[in-house]
Amino acid sequence: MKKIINNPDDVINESLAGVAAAHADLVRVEYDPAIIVRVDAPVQGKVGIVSGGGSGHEPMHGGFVGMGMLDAACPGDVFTSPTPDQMEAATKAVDGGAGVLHIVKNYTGDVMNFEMAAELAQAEGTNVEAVVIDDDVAVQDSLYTAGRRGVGATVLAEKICGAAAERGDDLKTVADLCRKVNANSRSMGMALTSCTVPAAGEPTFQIGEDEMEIGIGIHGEPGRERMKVKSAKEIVGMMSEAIVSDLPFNSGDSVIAMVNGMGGTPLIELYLVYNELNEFLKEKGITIARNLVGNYITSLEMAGCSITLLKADDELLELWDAPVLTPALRWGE
Amino acid sequence: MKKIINNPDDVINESLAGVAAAHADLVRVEYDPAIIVRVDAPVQGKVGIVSGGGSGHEPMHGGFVGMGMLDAACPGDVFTSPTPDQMEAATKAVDGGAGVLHIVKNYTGDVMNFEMAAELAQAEGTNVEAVVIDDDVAVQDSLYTAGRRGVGATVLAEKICGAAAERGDDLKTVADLCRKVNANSRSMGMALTSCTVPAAGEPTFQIGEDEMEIGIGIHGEPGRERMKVKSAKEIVGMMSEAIVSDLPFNSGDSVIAMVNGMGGTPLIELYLVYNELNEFLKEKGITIARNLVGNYITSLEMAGCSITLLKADDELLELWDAPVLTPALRWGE
Amino acid sequence: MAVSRDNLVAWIEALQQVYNENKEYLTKLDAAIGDADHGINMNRGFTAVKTELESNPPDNIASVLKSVAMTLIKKVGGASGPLYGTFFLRASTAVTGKEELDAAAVVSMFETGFSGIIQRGKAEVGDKTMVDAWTPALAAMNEALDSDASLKEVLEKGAAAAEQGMKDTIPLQAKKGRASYLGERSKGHQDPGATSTCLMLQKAAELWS
Amino acid sequence: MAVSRDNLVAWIEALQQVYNENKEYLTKLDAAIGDADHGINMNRGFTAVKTELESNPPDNIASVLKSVAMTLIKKVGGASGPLYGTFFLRASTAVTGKEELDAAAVVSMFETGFSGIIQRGKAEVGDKTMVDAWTPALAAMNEALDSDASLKEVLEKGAAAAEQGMKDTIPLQAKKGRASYLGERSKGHQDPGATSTCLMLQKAAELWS
Ligand SMILES: Nc1ncnc2c1ncn2[C@@H]1O[C@H](COP(=O)(O)OP(=O)(O)O)[C@@H](O)[C@H]1O
Ligand SMILES: Nc1ncnc2c1ncn2[C@@H]1O[C@H](COP(=O)(O)OP(=O)(O)O)[C@@H](O)[C@H]1O
Ligand SMILES: [Mg+2]
Ligand SMILES: [Mg+2]
Ligand SMILES: [Mg+2]
Ligand SMILES: [Mg+2]
Repeated sequence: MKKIINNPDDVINESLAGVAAAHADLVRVEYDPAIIVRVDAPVQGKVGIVSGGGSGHEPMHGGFVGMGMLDAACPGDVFTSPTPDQMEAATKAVDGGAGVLHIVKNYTGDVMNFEMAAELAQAEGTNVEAVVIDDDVAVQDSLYTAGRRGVGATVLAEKICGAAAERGDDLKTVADLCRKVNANSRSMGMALTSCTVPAAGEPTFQIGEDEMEIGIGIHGEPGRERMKVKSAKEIVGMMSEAIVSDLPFNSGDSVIAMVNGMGGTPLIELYLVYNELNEFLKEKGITIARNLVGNYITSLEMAGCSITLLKADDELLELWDAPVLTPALRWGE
Repeated sequence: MKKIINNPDDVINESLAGVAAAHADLVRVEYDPAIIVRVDAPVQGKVGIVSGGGSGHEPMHGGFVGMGMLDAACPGDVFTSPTPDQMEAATKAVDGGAGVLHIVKNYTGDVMNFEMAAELAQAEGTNVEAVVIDDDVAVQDSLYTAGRRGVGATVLAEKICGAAAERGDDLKTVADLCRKVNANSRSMGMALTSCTVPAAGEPTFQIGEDEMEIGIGIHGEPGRERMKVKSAKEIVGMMSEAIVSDLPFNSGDSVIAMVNGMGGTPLIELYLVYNELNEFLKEKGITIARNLVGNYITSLEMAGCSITLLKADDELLELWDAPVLTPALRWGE
Repeated sequence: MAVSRDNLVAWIEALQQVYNENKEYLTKLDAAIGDADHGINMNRGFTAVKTELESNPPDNIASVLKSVAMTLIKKVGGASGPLYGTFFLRASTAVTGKEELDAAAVVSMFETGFSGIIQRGKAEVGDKTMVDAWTPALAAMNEALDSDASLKEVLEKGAAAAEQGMKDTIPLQAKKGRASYLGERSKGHQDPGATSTCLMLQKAAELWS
Repeated sequence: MAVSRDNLVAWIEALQQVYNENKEYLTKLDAAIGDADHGINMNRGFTAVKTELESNPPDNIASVLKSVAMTLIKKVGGASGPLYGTFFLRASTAVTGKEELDAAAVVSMFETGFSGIIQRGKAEVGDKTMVDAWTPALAAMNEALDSDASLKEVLEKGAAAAEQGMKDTIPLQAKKGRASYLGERSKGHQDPGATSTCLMLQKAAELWS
């Protein structure tokens, strides 16, 4: 294992200390339990938005805490859902009297821990709604299984719900918006290499020098299929076809598109992927209204990328364009 | 070689097409010769700022084209200086009558090609000044050699000179500022893994599973020393000590600090490095006034990081804080 | 024998060692069909449990179980944190006020704890989860109880059935938890959570005899 | 023999093949002490040169050299682009108006081109650059000219001296170019630019005889 770290057990706390030192103007960090909170939280009268999940997906979620996006993030251990006491502390810290939305990625652990936290917070009088994000088309959806995973749509939901909360929407409206974003989003990822969980010390999976994994999860979970590395055009074609046909996205649709790096893929490749995606969608008559290209929801140092599309309407675009001021995403004013 | 690309020969053009599609509001891209130009260039009466260099360092330089930073960037082949005709075209495209500053990283190729371009542009009546950036303390400086390499300070110089040009400073003032930034900046990098030039198809260097390279260049050039991987604290200590003692930076100094990822190192590690740097500087009585943590000047998918410090004064901080609106860096307004 | 508070604590402390020794093994199993952390999670959880029991020793059986539960809930995260946490929390409600547990009380403790796992995780037999170890184990233990077996015999039957259940997860396609994302590809691998459950029961059978 | 326009073009086109065949070799040399692109650069440059000569065939020696120069300047980049580009640009000024080049004219062409390399790159002998191949090669060619050797003999002496100069770069510590960043560690490796120069002269010796 090659990482620039000290003790594997200290990675998260020491990285959080770096976040605290680098972004003291935007966020404050608490360590026991670990949460990253918007510096001016709780904002009175505003719906608080809390998300969280395993660490190792930076900048998500901590990098999205700030004006116009999250009020707090709960960083779990690497690839492990945070614990209910973190979520409860975050919920309390951001409760400005208008209730708190939990944005939860659909993983058994995340869902169960957030459920326990919501029970605890509600018992103490905070109004909590939870929305579960499940946008990954690589996974077969079914009533009888854990369902699809939550991936890239989480970033879009956090941005859009953050903007809605900022303009004063109430909890139900913000939660409904979150459900709307989720219902209209689809994602798929792929990997060229594995990642290595610091505490595990070894790559999560082995993959040949000429192989790639299509449909990979953001925790290095194996995907749909292992195959020989294909061209960018073919890779984007496979992923986009799966995404577009699932919702489905139709000719005439306008979308917010995210081309996301898994952590170890350079920007030059992500823009090349964006170019292929743009061409692919053009052929289908789908227009990209807004885009994000970069590392937003990563898997440590994994090489690979994911694509997320959200069917956009005027309301979503207006919220997308609203100002945001966080360590990892900022525009507007 | 594992990359998400089509033909290795098309990587740069296809990636540029992605940039053009993703950021049409900020930049326009020309292909023959290849340049990335601010969408509203030339800005009449404003000093134009052009930089450029080999590709593979994204977001530098193309990601820094836009209001408050570069007017144009010239992307060369991967790790190969761009050619004079690119630089000449960029210079012409951004000449708003107040002259053009070339910000050149100190590599033999870059310097010679920019020299030829300046000769060409001046012959056609554009006033050009060139400033060569050479901030890498890993390399021994000497009158009899090619001198130090230009690395991280380039990003800081582009931001600060861009702000100065935006507020209306004349060419000499902007160029002097660039020299001031360069004179007060020092950097050093390290790598855990090699990068692979797409056209070469193989890693530039071999490095053992337990080794790192200290003082690496941004083109995978070997560094000062190969050694066993050390802890983050030791790595940051070695790099920072070399940086701080070179200028030197003294107790009481205020700095702009950049912790930069080489492309394959996840953000969680970069923040951990920033934490170590902050601790190191605190002990020396040096204060970080501003910071950047992320991938700004990369070496394709290389795992590793670099540290850049710039001794700051009120003027530099004011220019640093001035608004910037580019694909890769944005704040203010 | 009957299980005292100290026997219970000895078991829990032994589990810390069990999960420490099996950290790599459980993590490897999880790498194949999950996210390569189950061993790390269990080890982190039980290390914290042991520290907490040492610094704040609870004085009776129910409070020991409750302390274990709260620590697991706080320190583990993931799927196994709430599942094992809820298990111990529920288990404690089955033994409130008891100073010693005979064979029937031990089985009832496990059974009540297990009902928490079901309620929290909503998995069924055959979903390729820890439920596939618990279900046959509880059936075997109840059967042994019915034929008046000793605590040792009851636990050994339970551990053996858990082991069988654990092995039987290999051909299954996962329906719950992270492994379910793999669909068909989850077949051919042993479920990590069923394995950690089996280790838990084996240790009880070894110590409480 | 004397070198005609067509002989010149044949040499340039042959160089395209030379650099194509030696692309990996030159790039490997550059990987050791540079940035692993010298072979790629030379191959890209001379491929473009060949295409340009084919689509816009210049009609005399000087304009052939100028066309090569402009293409290299535009297509190569890096250090070798301006260096070889300037070399051909200057070389063309030495042969303006000539229809054929005898031995003396060929050496004068190389010598004038070389002065451009010196002016552009400011390297000295011993700095571990292409200058270390050109300098002994020009000395050997001039010496051969003085003793009235044939063009073939002149070029063979030049190529041999370039090869020796190229090998002699191995122990040197680089003072110019990317390799200079390595300091002591640049010792023990052959300079890629000296190698591409040697290949250029070897091909001339082979063809112009
Ligand atoms: N819904 C569920 N019900 C019961 N057990 C489950 C459920 N989901 C997952 N598990 C168990 O949890 C184990 C994985 O635990 P762990 O790796 O610690 O958590 P995570 O999957 O969050 O990384 C699985 O092997 C499985 O036995
Ligand atoms: N100042 C200089 N003068 C002469 N030759 C030089 C100089 N700097 C570099 N070179 C030559 O250029 C070669 C490297 O060329 P190349 O790899 O194509 O460019 P780059 O170093 O920009 O990647 C070196 O091996 C050396 O022979
Ligand atoms: Mg996990
Ligand atoms: Mg180069
Ligand atoms: Mg797991
Ligand atoms: Mg080179």
